[in-house]
Amino acid sequence: NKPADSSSSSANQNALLTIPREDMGTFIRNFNPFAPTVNPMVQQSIYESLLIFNPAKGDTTPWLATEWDVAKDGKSITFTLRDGVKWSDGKPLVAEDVAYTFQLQKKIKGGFEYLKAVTPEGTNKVTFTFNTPWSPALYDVGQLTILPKHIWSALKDPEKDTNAKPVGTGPYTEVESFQAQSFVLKKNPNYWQPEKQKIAGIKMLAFAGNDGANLAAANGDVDWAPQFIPNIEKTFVAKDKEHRNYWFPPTGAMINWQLNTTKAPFHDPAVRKALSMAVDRDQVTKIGMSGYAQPADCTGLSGNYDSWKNPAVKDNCSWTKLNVEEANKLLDEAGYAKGADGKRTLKDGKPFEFKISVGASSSDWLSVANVISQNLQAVGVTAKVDSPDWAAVVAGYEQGTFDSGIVWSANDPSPYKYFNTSMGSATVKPVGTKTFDNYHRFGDPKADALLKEFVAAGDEAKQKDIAYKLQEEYNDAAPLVPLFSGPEWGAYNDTRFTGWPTQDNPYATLSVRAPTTVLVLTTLEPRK
Amino acid sequence: MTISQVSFGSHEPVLEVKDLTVKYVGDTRSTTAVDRVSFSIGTGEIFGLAGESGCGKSTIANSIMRLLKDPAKIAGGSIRFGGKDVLGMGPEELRRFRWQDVAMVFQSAMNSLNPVLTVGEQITDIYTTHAGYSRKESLRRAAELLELVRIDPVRLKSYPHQLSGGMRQRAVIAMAVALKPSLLILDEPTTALDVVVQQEIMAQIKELQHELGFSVLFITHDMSLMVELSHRMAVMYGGRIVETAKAADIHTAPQHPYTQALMGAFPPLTGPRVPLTGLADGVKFRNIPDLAEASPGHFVAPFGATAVAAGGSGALEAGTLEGATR
Amino acid sequence: MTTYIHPSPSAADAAVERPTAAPATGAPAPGAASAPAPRRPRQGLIHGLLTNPKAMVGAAILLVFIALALLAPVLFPGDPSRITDMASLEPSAEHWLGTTAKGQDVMALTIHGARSSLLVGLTVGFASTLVGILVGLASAYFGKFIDEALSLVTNVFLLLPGLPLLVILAAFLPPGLGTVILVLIVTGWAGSARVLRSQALSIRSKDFVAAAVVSGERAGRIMFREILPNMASIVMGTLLACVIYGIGAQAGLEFLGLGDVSTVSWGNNLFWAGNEGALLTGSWWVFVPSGLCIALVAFALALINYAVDEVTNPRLRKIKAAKPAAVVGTTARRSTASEGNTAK
Amino acid sequence: MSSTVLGAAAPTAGTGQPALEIRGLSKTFPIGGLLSRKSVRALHQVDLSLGRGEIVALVGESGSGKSTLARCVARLEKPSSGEILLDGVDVLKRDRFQASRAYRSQLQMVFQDPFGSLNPAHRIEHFLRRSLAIHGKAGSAAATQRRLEELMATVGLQPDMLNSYPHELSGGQRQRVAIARALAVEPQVILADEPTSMLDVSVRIGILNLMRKLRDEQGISMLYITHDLASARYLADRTAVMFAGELVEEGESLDLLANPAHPYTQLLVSAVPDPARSGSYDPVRRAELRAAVMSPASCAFDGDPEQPCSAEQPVRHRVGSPDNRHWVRCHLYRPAAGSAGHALVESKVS
Amino acid sequence: MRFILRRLGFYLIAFWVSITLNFLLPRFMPGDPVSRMFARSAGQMQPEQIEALRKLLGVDSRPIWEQYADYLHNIVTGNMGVSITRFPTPVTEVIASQIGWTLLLGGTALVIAAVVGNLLGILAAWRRGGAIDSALPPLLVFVGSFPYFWLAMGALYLFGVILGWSPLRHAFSDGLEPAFTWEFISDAGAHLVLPALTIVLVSIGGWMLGMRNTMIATNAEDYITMAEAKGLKPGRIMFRYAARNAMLPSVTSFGMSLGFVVGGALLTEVVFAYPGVGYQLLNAVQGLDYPLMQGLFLTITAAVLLANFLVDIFYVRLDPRVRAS
Ligand SMILES: Nc1ncnc2c1ncn2[C@@H]1O[C@H](COP(=O)(O)OP(=O)(O)OP(=O)(O)O)[C@@H](O)[C@H]1O
Ligand SMILES: Nc1ncnc2c1ncn2[C@@H]1O[C@H](COP(=O)(O)OP(=O)(O)OP(=O)(O)O)[C@@H](O)[C@H]1O
Ligand SMILES: [Mg+2]
Ligand SMILES: [Mg+2]
Ligand code: NI
Repeated sequence: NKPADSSSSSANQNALLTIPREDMGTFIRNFNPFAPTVNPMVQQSIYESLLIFNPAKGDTTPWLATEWDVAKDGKSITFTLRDGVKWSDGKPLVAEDVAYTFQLQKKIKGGFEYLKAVTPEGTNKVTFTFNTPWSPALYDVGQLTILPKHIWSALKDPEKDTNAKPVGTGPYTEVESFQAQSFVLKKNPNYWQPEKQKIAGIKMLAFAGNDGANLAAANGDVDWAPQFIPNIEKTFVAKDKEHRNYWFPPTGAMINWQLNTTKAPFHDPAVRKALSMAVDRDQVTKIGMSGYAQPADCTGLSGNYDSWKNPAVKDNCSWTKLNVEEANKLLDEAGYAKGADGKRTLKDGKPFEFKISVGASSSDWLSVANVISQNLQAVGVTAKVDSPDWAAVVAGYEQGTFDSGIVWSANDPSPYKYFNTSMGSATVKPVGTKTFDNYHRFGDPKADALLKEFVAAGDEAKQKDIAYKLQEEYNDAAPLVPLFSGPEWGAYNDTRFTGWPTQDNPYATLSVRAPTTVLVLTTLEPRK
Repeated sequence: MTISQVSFGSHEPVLEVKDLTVKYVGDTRSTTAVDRVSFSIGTGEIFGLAGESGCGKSTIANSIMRLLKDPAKIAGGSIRFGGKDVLGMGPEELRRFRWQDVAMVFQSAMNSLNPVLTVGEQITDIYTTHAGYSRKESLRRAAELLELVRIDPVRLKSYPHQLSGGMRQRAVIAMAVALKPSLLILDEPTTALDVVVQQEIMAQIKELQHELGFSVLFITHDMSLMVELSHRMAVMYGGRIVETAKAADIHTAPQHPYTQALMGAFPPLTGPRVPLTGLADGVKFRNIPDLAEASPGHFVAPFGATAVAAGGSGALEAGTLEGATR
Repeated sequence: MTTYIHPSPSAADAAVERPTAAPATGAPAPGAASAPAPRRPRQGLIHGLLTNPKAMVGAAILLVFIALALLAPVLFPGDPSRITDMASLEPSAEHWLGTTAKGQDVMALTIHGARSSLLVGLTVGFASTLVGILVGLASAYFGKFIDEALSLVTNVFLLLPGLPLLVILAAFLPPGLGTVILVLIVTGWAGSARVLRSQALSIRSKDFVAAAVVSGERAGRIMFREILPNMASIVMGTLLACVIYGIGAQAGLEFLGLGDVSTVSWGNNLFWAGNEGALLTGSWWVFVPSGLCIALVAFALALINYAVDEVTNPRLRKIKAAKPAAVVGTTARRSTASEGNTAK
Repeated sequence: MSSTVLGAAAPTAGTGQPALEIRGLSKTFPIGGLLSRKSVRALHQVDLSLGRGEIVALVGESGSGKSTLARCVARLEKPSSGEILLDGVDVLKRDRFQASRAYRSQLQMVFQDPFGSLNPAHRIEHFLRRSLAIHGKAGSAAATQRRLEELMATVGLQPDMLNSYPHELSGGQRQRVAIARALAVEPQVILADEPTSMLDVSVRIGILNLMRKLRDEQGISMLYITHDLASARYLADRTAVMFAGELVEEGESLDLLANPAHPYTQLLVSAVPDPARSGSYDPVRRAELRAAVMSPASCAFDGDPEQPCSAEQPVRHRVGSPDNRHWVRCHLYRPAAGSAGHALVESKVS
Repeated sequence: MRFILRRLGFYLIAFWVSITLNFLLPRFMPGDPVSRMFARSAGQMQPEQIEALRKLLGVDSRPIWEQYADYLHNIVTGNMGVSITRFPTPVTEVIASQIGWTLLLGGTALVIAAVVGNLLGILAAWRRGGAIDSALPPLLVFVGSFPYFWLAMGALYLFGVILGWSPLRHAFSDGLEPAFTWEFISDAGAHLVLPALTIVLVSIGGWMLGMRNTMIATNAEDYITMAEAKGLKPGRIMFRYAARNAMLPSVTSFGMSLGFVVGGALLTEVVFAYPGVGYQLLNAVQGLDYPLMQGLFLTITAAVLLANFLVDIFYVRLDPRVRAS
């Protein structure tokens, strides 16, 4: 059932949208959204959220909620639910469902500390009240997928249920022919926008790694390829230029090189900046990310936040551009002199040497680390790439015992979390105490004040203003060395289905794990 | 050289070996294990073949049954059995010739039973292959055979390791006479056994021979045993026969120094203790000439007058005894 | 007496197969005891190998690789994994084996890779053989309780599923060649210990050991001067098998990304080749050399091993196909065999 | 042929304290697993003494325990019970099993298989040199070299053979090397376990003659283990017959083989092929006898279940004249009427 | 019988040692499954959820001996807990869903390699210097020298991608439901060919050479000469006398291998996207999924021991000599 074989439109009408899942060698029949490893499509095509933020365009689409009101004091939001939305078992979606979902979520998975109460008002209105004004809340609560109370409240241990026959509001909810290596999701018979269920169903294929999935993509066996494909022009597109395409918008999280600021010499911003200047980000993205990623600038914000970026900062970046001369100068000035062999020494006389830790399984980041290590030779600094298992790497991060490492960062619709976890003192823990976000352990009182203002700011314009200031602070302090915006991989083959998001029509990204995925699923249609 | 051999039983020899030469062809050098050996065995005769270890006795036996394996090559001579040319037989003919015409009890008969098959299976194999009997009939006959060598037929179900060495040996002897062959080759059938068992086995063989009337080629290096058992015998040395005669003649009047040494290696059980010398350590004979008749029916390879001296190295005349001490 | 190219115990991944040799879990194997008394073992073995074409071909291949490994810094000075802009070039006069997607010279990677692969292989080989010798000799010489205990440990290690153990160990130890070597020794010694023990046991029961005891020799001397020299061929075989195991298992681990990704070795070259989609992009020159090198080295070692078997066990020596009965009566075996085959 | 009659025994034989004395030696081998209680009784209450300069032959069928006895005495095997006295000292009590070099410098062993008892990895020189070195017999380099050559001469080998490897030697030569190795230690006692059974008939007699020479010239005592009665008679002063782990008869070799008293000895003697004597061998009789003797219902020394003697300890009966020191331990033995000998209780087995 | 009891005792001890190791090993690994999961999600997971997840997954912080006692208890009762990476699926279910394919792939490959390899070995030894004996061993040794995954990838690329003869992935075509129909069985068979073939290619040389060498040794045994002297048909000598004895060591290795089949063919599974236990284990290790890791390890150990035990029993049938001891 290769797509290429079935070009006739009638065949396409019945064709299943075939998507590989590259990091699950096998599927287990478990559609519980609380599972640590959630089956694909559970939160994309089975359950839906109140609204959908599309980072590619920066717009927000009302989904299960048609509108929402943020209170003036910023301490509550009221959502109005869409009329006529039904669960796939025919029962209507009610405000109780939303309230129950959050109750369950807090109980099982925690989070949402700022949330005081979720109060249903009638059947179609639900109000979220907060302890303090909390502006990032809109997307936080708005993008959580909603579960049916009538099903989940009947379970004794909801977190331990495999939810084998999920009931959701999404477009494709009916699990069929479930096998360890593939399963099919068929149309939700009670979908609230039946006119958009244009494809017959979704088929997921399991792969134990990128290689297999890439082979399937190259061979034209799948319609959508959301995994990393090396040299995509040659391995994927070239085989069928007419139908194959890819688009990697830089809307992923910022990938940072984090330096442990509790250790000398990384406590010195000049050193951090100098090291950053020594890194050739073009080479990093080209080698490490096959040229698919966009080099970072000194706002530290990824492509996800283009609209939030402070032009004054962005256009005058110095320390995120390659400048070996300046880097050398900065280091010399900071007192890390080069020896006769061209190698620098620390103030205590030890050689300027440290490790870059990356989990062994992340080969792309390993390449990044290798390029950085190679770049640093030019400024007389020795960086050794250390690549044990991720578990060991993360343990070092959490305890604060690492030297430096390549890490992801928060990626919310609002930049609050990024700045909070990169500069907020509240997230800093002493070395030896576990932390899960501010690994580099950097706190900045100025940033703290700004962050406080940010959460209290009710309207977006004000938030932007504060975000500008945060970027200035970031530019000064260089808490992290931002490398590049994580790209949202995505490639497709439109032999059988058309209507894919593209750079010209960025209604969603090509990710299959993002909230926007459902937008794609409801836009695609069989080729006629 | 032609030797008008006197056969014991009838005038027609069952087996005639003429100028048999066998070589072991090695990577670097070849050894001639059997060198122009001739002898014949008459019907019902027990013919003994004696000689030190490695002189080629087993090689002769294996040649007769065409059992030689690489790197052995029959380099010359002929073997005739009842008039048939054994060396010229085709595979199928050879297969039928084996065991039906000539059977053999191997030197290490105790190890010549397949350890994973029962004794019964190994005996019935013979009947089903050669006589085409049914399994049941074969089993019945196998039981008879065992009784013949005084083993309880329940032992048919035993595996070889469950039998004592002597019993295994007897089982092999039973197998050897299963098809009533006209010639039985016994290659040192008792060396690994203790004297008592040895005697038992030999008694058994004598009895069977008496009953079934086959000829026997009896190989051993135990001269006393050989003299006791065989009618006529040959003594081998280094691949050659050095003396052949009636057993009694060799016992009473061994002529070749090697034969004398062999006879002298066995202290008697009776009489006074007399110092014996045996063959001096390291003494070797080389270039042994063909046999010559010393007295009627008694053939000896000529040897020089210096034969007994065991010390002089040096030139090797034909028939001299070389006494290299190394 | 046994070949050391073993059936894959897991029937799965030959790459991480253990050097399990002679099976014999306590059960007597025919021919196991039939190793002929070696003729002056050491000299004979060396001489035999020198005249054995298989051994010579194997040794030649191996020596070429060792020479290349030693000369790597001279032939390709500098960091072989240096990233350049000349990405994915086909083989050319400048880059004999082309370049990787990161612009690294494949030839340099391959030749530098020999260093770590051979180092790991040889270290693992020697170390596990050494452990095997110590355990095997102690087991065989002291017998009784010591033997029971050591055999138990050996058998437990043999029964532990090798690959899972490798994966787990490799994952939790800090990365580096040292870890890879250690892990491979931990999982690899038991096979050699068992083979060496059974051989030592058969030599232990020889009269010359008893004779040494009677003449008053001490235990250590008996083990190392009397028993060990007579195990030369089996030690050699075990060693070669362990080296093959080491090289193959290292490659397997590294291919899974469980090795030390920052070293240049054949396994890592293949790991990166896979990551960069060398096959998908048709960059065969990235994928082929390291795999071929592993195969060639393993093949060379297997050839030598094969030759060791032949030298110590003349029966295994190749025999020329018999010419049809030029001499009267070639071997009976051959004639019967051919008949058996035509009949079928 | 010469008709010299050999002396019955060496002059020193039987005088004074025995060189080696074995008292009540027993050995059982456990068989089966760790939990098994099964065992094989290989030796049971063996008493044997070896005078200075005396050769005692130990004969018996295969599996009767001859080698086990030798191995126990050589301390390759730990006896289950009993005493081994060398020069009157109980060596088992004196020090740890296998530990004593002093004991080994007094007692050496020659093994059955000369092909197996010389390590193929070493030169001949190594064996002799080690023996000298271990027991402190090595002097200066020149002295050692002289001693090595002397040893080679003693066993009738050329000194240039010292540089050979065992596989370059014939069986007889190897056995000579094995003997030289034992001699290097200058022991009082040599245990020889079937030293000729693996050798070619033609060289056997040479080894026997060598052993005799060593006794005569160096006064070494020897335990000669064999199943070849004729060679025992040829070589040994005394002969002891072993059956199923026990000694059943002992006496001056000539006398014992001329007048075997124990039925088993008679059986053995009858089984030896001797062209000069027509065999009177009866396999049926032997089988019966063996079954009877082995039967647990009957006394250990009694082939006749009708004549139980379990109440009585087995006794030694003297046979013939006292000079012959010939005794038998079996109730089946009945002295012929009118014969001089009477059944005397010589010793009781404790 | 006593032989078997003795072996049984050994297996019990070996089993205990392995399960104890199996208990200890994961606990020496740094990090815990939750932070591991967090790292793998690379920003997708909220840090606030970590503690809750810890609680949910029951990451254990009791004293180690208590955990050990619990662990032993669970093993006895067959309760292997709930997988962490596949939460809330019980470990037994995860394993059960994979083991069939693992056994199919490994078992098929093993049986083919062993049977064909041994047969070739028998023939080669029987006709020394013949075509099979001269050509095959070096060839098979050479093929067997290739890293397994390399050969698998090459084969997949050549036969799957370029020639299109073979399916590229999975144990059967996506649309099918496992059933006892010809359609399904032939489809599963087609998917099995390439993965199994590569395993066979790599391992067959070992079987063949092992068998060949034992067989050559066996051929020199006296009982073979005796069988020839008896004038038996060559086929009978070859199989009933020679091969029957030469087979014994192979049987032992076969038992070992049979047990290890359960461990899965990790590299094959990864290359061919074949479902199976091997990949599951790698995943468990990388996700620090102790329960799954232990469950798999336990299954493998038990299977290895069981297979060995069965072979021991079978061996007793094959080799009457063992019965005596
Ligand atoms: N396979 C072989 N390869 C090379 N030489 C061999 C082989 N088999 C036997 N020989 C040699 O052939 C000669 C004769 O051997 P054969 O076995 O016939 O002697 P034998 O008289 O039977 O000795 P024994 O009394 O020990 O059985 C010996 O010198 C031996 O070394
Ligand atoms: N290590 C052992 N374990 C168990 N039983 C043994 C052991 N060694 C010897 N035996 C048994 O002890 C008995 C005596 O054996 P021994 O070797 O002493 O006999 P032997 O008289 O030397 O025989 P042969 O003449 O065959 O050499 C035999 O029944 C034998 O099976
Ligand atoms: Mg012979
Ligand atoms: Mg003995
Ligand atoms: Ni009595």
